[in-house]
Amino acid sequence: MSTRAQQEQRVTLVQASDLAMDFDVSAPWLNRVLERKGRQVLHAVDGVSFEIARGATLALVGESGCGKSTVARLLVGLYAPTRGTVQFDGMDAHAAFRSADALAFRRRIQMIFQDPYASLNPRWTVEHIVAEPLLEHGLATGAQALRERVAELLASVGLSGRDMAKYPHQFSGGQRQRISIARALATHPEFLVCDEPTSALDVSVQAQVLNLMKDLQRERGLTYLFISHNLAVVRHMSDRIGVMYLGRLVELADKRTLFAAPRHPYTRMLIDAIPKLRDTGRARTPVQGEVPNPLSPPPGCSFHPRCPWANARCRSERPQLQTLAGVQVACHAVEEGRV
Amino acid sequence: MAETSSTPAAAGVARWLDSDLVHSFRTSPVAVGAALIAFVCLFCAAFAPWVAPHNPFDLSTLELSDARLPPAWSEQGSRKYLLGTDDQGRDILSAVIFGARISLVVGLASVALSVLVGVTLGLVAGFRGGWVDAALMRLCDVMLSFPAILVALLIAGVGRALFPNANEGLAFGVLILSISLTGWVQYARTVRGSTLVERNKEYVQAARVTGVAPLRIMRRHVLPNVMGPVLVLATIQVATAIITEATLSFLGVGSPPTAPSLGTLIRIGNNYLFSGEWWITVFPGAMLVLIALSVNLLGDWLRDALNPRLR
Amino acid sequence: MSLLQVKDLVVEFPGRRGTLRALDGVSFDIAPGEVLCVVGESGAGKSLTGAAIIGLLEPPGRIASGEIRLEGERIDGLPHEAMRHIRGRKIGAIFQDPLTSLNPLYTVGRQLIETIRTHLNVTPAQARERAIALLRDTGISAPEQRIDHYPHQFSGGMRQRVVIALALAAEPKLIVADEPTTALDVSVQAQIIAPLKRVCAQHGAAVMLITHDMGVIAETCDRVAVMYAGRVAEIGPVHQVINHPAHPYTAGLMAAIPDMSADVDHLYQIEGSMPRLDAIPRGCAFNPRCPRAFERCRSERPELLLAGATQAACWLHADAAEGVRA
Amino acid sequence: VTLRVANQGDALGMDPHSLNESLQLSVLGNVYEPLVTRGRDYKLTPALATEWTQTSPTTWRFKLRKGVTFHDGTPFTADDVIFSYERAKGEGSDMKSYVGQIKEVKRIDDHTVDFVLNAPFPILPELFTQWHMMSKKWCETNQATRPVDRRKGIENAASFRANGTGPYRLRERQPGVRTSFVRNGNYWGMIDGNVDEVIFTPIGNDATRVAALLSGEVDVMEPVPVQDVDRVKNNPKLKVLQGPELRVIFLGMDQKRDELLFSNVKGKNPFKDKRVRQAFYQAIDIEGIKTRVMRGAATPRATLLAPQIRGYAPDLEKRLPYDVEAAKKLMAEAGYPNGFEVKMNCPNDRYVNDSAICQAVAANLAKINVKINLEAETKATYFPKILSRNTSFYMLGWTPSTVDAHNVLYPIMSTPGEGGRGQFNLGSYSNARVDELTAKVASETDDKKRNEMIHEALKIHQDEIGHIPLHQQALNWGAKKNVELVQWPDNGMPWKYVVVKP
Amino acid sequence: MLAFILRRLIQALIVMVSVAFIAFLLFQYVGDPVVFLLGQDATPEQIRALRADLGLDRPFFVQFWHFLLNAVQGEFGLSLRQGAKVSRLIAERFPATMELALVAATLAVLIGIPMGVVAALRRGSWLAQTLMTLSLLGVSLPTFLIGILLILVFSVTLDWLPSFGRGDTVSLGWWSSGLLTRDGWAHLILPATTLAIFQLTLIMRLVRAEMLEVLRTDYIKFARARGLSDRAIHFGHALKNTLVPVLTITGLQLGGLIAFAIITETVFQWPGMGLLFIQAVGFADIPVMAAYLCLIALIFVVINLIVDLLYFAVDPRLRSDGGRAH
Ligand SMILES: Nc1ncnc2c1ncn2[C@@H]1O[C@H](COP(=O)(O)OP(=O)(O)OP(=O)(O)O)[C@@H](O)[C@H]1O
Ligand SMILES: Nc1ncnc2c1ncn2[C@@H]1O[C@H](COP(=O)(O)OP(=O)(O)OP(=O)(O)O)[C@@H](O)[C@H]1O
Ligand SMILES: [Mg+2]
Ligand SMILES: [Mg+2]
Ligand code: NI
Repeated sequence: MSTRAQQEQRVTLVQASDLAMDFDVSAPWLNRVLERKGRQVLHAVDGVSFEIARGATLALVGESGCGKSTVARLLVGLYAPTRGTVQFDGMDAHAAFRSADALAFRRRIQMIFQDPYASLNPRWTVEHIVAEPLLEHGLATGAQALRERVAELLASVGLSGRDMAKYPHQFSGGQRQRISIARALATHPEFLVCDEPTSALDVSVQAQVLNLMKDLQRERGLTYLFISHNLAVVRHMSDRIGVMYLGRLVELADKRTLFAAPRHPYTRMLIDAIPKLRDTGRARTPVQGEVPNPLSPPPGCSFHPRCPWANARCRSERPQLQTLAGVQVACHAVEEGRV
Repeated sequence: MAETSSTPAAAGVARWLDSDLVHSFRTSPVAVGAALIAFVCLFCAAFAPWVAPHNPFDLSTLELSDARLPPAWSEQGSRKYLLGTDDQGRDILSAVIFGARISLVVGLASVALSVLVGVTLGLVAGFRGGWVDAALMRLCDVMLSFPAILVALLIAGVGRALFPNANEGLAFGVLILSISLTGWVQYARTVRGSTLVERNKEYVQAARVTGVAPLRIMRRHVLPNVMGPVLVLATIQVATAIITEATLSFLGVGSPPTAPSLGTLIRIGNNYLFSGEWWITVFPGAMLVLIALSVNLLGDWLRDALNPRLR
Repeated sequence: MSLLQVKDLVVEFPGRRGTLRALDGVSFDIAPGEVLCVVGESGAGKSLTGAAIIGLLEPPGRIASGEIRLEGERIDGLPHEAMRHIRGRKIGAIFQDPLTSLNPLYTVGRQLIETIRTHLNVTPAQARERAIALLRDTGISAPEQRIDHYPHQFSGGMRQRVVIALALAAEPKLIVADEPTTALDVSVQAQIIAPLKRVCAQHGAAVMLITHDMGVIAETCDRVAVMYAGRVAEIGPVHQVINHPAHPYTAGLMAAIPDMSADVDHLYQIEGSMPRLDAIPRGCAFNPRCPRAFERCRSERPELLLAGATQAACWLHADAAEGVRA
Repeated sequence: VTLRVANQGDALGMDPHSLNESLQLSVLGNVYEPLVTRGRDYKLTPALATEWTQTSPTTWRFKLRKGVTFHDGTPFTADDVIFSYERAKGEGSDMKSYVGQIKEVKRIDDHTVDFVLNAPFPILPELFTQWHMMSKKWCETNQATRPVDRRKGIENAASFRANGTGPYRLRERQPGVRTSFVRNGNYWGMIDGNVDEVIFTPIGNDATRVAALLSGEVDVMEPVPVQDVDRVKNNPKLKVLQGPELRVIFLGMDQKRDELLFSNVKGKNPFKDKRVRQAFYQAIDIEGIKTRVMRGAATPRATLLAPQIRGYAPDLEKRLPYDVEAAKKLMAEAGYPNGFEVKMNCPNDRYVNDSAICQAVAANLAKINVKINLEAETKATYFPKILSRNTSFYMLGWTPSTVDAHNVLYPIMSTPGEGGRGQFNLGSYSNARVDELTAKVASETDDKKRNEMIHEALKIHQDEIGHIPLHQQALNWGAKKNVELVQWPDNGMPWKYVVVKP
Repeated sequence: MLAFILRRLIQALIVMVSVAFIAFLLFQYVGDPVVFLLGQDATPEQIRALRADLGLDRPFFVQFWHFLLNAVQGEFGLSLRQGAKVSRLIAERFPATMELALVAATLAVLIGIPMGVVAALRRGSWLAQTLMTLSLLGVSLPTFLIGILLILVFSVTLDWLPSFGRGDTVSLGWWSSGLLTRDGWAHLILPATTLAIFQLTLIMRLVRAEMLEVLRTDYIKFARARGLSDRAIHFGHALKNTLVPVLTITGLQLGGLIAFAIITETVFQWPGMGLLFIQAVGFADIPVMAAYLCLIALIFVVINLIVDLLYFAVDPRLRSDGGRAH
């Protein structure tokens, strides 16, 4: 481990403790009374704790619907958590979002959204889209300066300044994603939440974007929460990786450790499912079984219906995230040494 | 880009002239035609005293003996009155021009007001949700049950009770208010529906993360994306408002009979359809159709032009 | 004989400020039962190629020249009705987003049966049988019940499988799949690609698979086409292209893939970006970014040239291919 | 033979005592009958009473017709008269003014009654023409002894059904839609006409009503809008019956307040100056209004009385001439050489072309520099407003329901005061002598003296220009050529005289 | 579902009470019924007595309270003008208005939707442009003028159709229907057309706008890619998806039709509620106005309820448990 990382790991920028987000998806009051149903709550995120050091990257991986985006939204203040707190630079982030100088605070945290098309206003030209944060935070004065800055930002993500007058629908998927990255970078944030920023990009552009992000991290000490399905990308980008399953963290480890020795059965399945580039034509093992319904998660360890090592305890008792041999993992089997 | 133009203003104009909107306008004959008609209507209405051959609102110039003359080209017609006269001896041509003035003001103002109120409330209801939404929607239900006629009577009654010495200005205020009071509901509902969809889209969330204030998000992001149906309704509503104005004037709420609006002219002329004095209603009617057509065609064009995906 | 032949395909967007040439002389062919993957920079024209083949270019886009042949018959410029019979029957399509590809108001069964009955002369009962079989083939459990469910009752991965079933409904000879797994996570991705491949093999259908995911390419394709700026830069057997790329752009692409087994601080990246379609440089479109460009690259446009087992549009192989034009 | 009649409005109820409104009384006059009625020529004729004599200044004896039965078969007797009196006088009745002079009704025998009055009242038989007889027994069995009971919100059978003695009986009633009547086979008298069935339909919209006549869907309709008279006349199958109506249209001015409510003249009331009133009068082009606005369907008048009214004074029928110059001079003399501004209130759906008349007046007055702010509105809001005297200058039309001059002198020309005096004198014109004469006219039994007093009062009012009379409007009925009708000046349509020729 | 309906009914109640409240609050300004109730010879004492009789001298909230108490028992009092029970008057008029509005709505929907579809599919064509422009005539001419013109042409000049009233009706219990007789239909044609013209334009334009949106969605593109027939795509897939927003507006408009009917009913002397109402306004007949307004409020709420239930029928996504029900 490099000394730089060591130094920085001591300064925690973002700390989530026992973060939880419930969505009330219950039927309206009268229906519940008449149909004798209780409230229905979807625990999209259920007690997630982690910290990210300044200048470091935490990656979140996991199946679709496991709550990654929800964590991201909690961090940028789009949702107010049902439970738990987010500390940003020592401050309670959600208090700060509501405080008087929320704007100044917002500027420090930005997000790149999952869907490159939906996250761009279809009626705005790219120039407007990218200029909005600049204007909002007063980062550029004068029309000329603004246009130059926008052009600069576009260039930094590999787009031409001459594309400014076009509308989002006139770009390819990858180009759109770059526009949304340009927008996120406009305010020089310290912490960037990236929700699958490269899923729609081809590898060369992906490389550009990832390199860009890394460069920014190096130059400005940017901190990332990085969400991706692509484990190769995750491995390249992150320092630490959290694996989520049905709203909970099941494993949180240093990336090398995680890839070298995945502990949790789900992590193992995930890594097995990665397509191998160099041996073409070989079918990989897909993850078995269907994702359980998040509204009625299985009792005990929520992974047990798909887990080959599940036993009676797994079916009844919910495992807690514990540090086992330097890795945080929530699994009875690992704890008992069965795997 | 900068080197082609000398001053920033000229550059601005040049860029504007080169913009897609202007271009699509220039290439659409329908839009140009409609704009031309609209312009002529607006011009005539705005400069009515100079354009019209007579001043039909100046009672002292009316001659009862000239009442109900047919258009100039028919046998009994008089050169003095190109399109004939009505039952009071008003020159129809001038009356149409002056009447259009009133109708345009009332029509445009009431639609503008109801769009303003309706869109705002709809946006707020859709964006805030919860009890604000529920309350506003119930308010809509309540408002829907009141026909414009009744609302006008009520408002006029209240207005008169509060300001017994009211002048015409108030009368117009009452008109505009009562037409928009029943008109805004449609906009509110439509906008609310679309807003519910739009507010969950990621571009809105992106703006929130950027720190854009909710009001600004509503205005700059959500609004343009929900305006499509609003434009359809609004352009149609201009004509309806003009007609409603006529009905209300009849009830004694709006413009006095000595200063008839287009709608009033049509309504009065309507009484003379059977007796053969068709010109009293046909010319104002044609004017109204012309105004409605041009507004609607412009609206159609604008809606399509403002939607970048249709270009 | 090849199943699909695309020759010198040119697609243009007439616009206010001149015509935009989005595809410029794309040629390739696909053999029956073959899986051809298409990769390339985003905006290179992959989706357009697919759209042109199924005849669904969105106006004002149009095929300006070139030909597309299916089983030897020209299908570009076919009248609307004739093309409709080819779509679905001969060529199936799968789009990127499983959420929006299905009509939310109809059950998947209805959509399947409708498609089957449009193209095949069967009774409703037979069509339903077939629909159930298709769902089962694509790996949906309990298809008898699932067939009467609405799209929103399925998970993303299952929905994408339904889309595959729909594309296969009338046993087309060719399937054009435009980024069918981009919206899905790795574990589900595997659940999609495997049945797609299996079912195509069973039905003997060829596949044109557009994707960014090199892993998928590696495990699925027979041949790969690499596109750049509206042209095919390289085309050849998957092994060859991945391991011994002949075109410098392909080489860059391969190098840019993050490696699972090695730690690098910086990924390899091709400097610069793809030129805008209205400002493609003279000669080889890639020349401003190419580390190995020389004089000829800047003046003369290369055609596809034989380069070992693959063909590449690069003057580097001019000598090797001397006169042997593909 | 079926007669299809269309009218602007509908009879609001079938109860003859519930509403003193001309259309309702006109329709019900075919079903119910009063003691005294009017004949073809609008002269008084016996109806349910065969003769009447004044036995003392305050007592009248009426002999009732024998052998008359109600539609339900019960015979008509003195008890029914007494009952009808009680009913018309009692709570919920709108006919109190017709029986208000009566102190007591005495039953002499089955077919004779005495009416004892509070004071001498010479025109009692005239009042009786609008007071219809109802059956005591029927009302009692149908719980209709009161016209309406609004407080309890209970419906009254008599508003939907009818049981009179008249030539037609009610068959079916759909309020506001159609009401049909059939000939009474047991009618006591002669039915001159040949109509067996009458279908009465209200059609509110003028154009629709005309269209219904033009397309032959109705046989008779009224009123024909004046602008459509020619069109109907020109139709070979149709004709227009025109006749004078009792109503006179006039303008009133606020002559009481020291400052007008709605004017730019402050600190004084220009209408208190007779010169101003005369200037207004002379500035109005009454002929122009007659020919252009009314298309000839009006007769200009110089007093507020129509010639058909008892007490009419033909020698006062001379209007001040229309003379703009004179009017201007008068204005200058009065101190308004540049005119002034005043608001005029006007209904727009009450009288024939009311709003158009007001506009013409406004245009006329503009020539003497008076700027009129015309406020024309629907009757629903117009009447409450002017009746509360919130007006400076207004239009009104008046039909004396008793067809007697007193009914004009008392509500319109007298100083507003107790009871109904001056109730419709909305500008509060006031002259002590007129008040005095009006009081005397009420009880004077000598016709000649009475007429002289009326004449004097009218003259004073005319000289002082208490109101500005305009014209008497005309009745316009449209009918098929083959229908012969009797048209009463109070707009009554007695169906028993209607003959439909094949 | 039951709960949903119940909730709506509670809301309806609140709405109706507020409507009545506002109405009462303002009625004192619309005119004075007493003036019309008494003849011109009535004395001021009589007027005062009647005023007290009617309770008009009491403070408005006392009046309102009495109204509410009665309304709860289904009693709206006596019409001041007609002396008849308001509930009966309205019940007599209700069928006429409903039949008129329903026929007009059906007409507007049956003609408006296909015209909207055509205008969308042929966007920019001559036919579409003409349709769009012609339809504007319908909204720019006042209803009363259209009505009179129709009468002038079809009744007076051509003598084809009757000009006023409802014609023969058949009683079905308390409902009197004109739809079962030839004469009834003949009387219905002109007013229904007059009433429908405005709605037709609106529906047509809405359908066009929505259709244009839907035609660009992925599932339409996918349906095309499956080679479905144009009919199936346009009317099966696209139209059904435009239905949801169109339903909302059409529903609202149906309520609007009933309100709009006031003018049409006046012109054609159609014995419906609108005519009753406008007469009531002319005489300041407060009980009738109050009852009418409450009924209109109820109708709007019921229509909204039906529209929402139709949503459930049309859009399966709303049916799912725990989904975003209302
Ligand atoms: N606003 C909401 N209301 C109700 N449920 C929600 C809401 N947002 C998310 N959810 C639910 O919360 C769970 C987690 O969703 P989330 O979007 O965080 O998943 P994800 O891990 O980002 O998935 P993906 O990889 O598909 O983006 C899902 O089951 C989702 O259905
Ligand atoms: N309607 C259009 N008008 C103008 N240009 C268009 C239009 N649609 C696509 N293009 C252009 O055509 C080019 C090819 O687009 P295409 O969608 O085929 O790219 P792609 O290779 O599929 O990219 P991605 O991998 O990002 O999906 C792009 O540069 C795009 O800007
Ligand atoms: Mg997500
Ligand atoms: Mg693509
Ligand atoms: Ni290190």
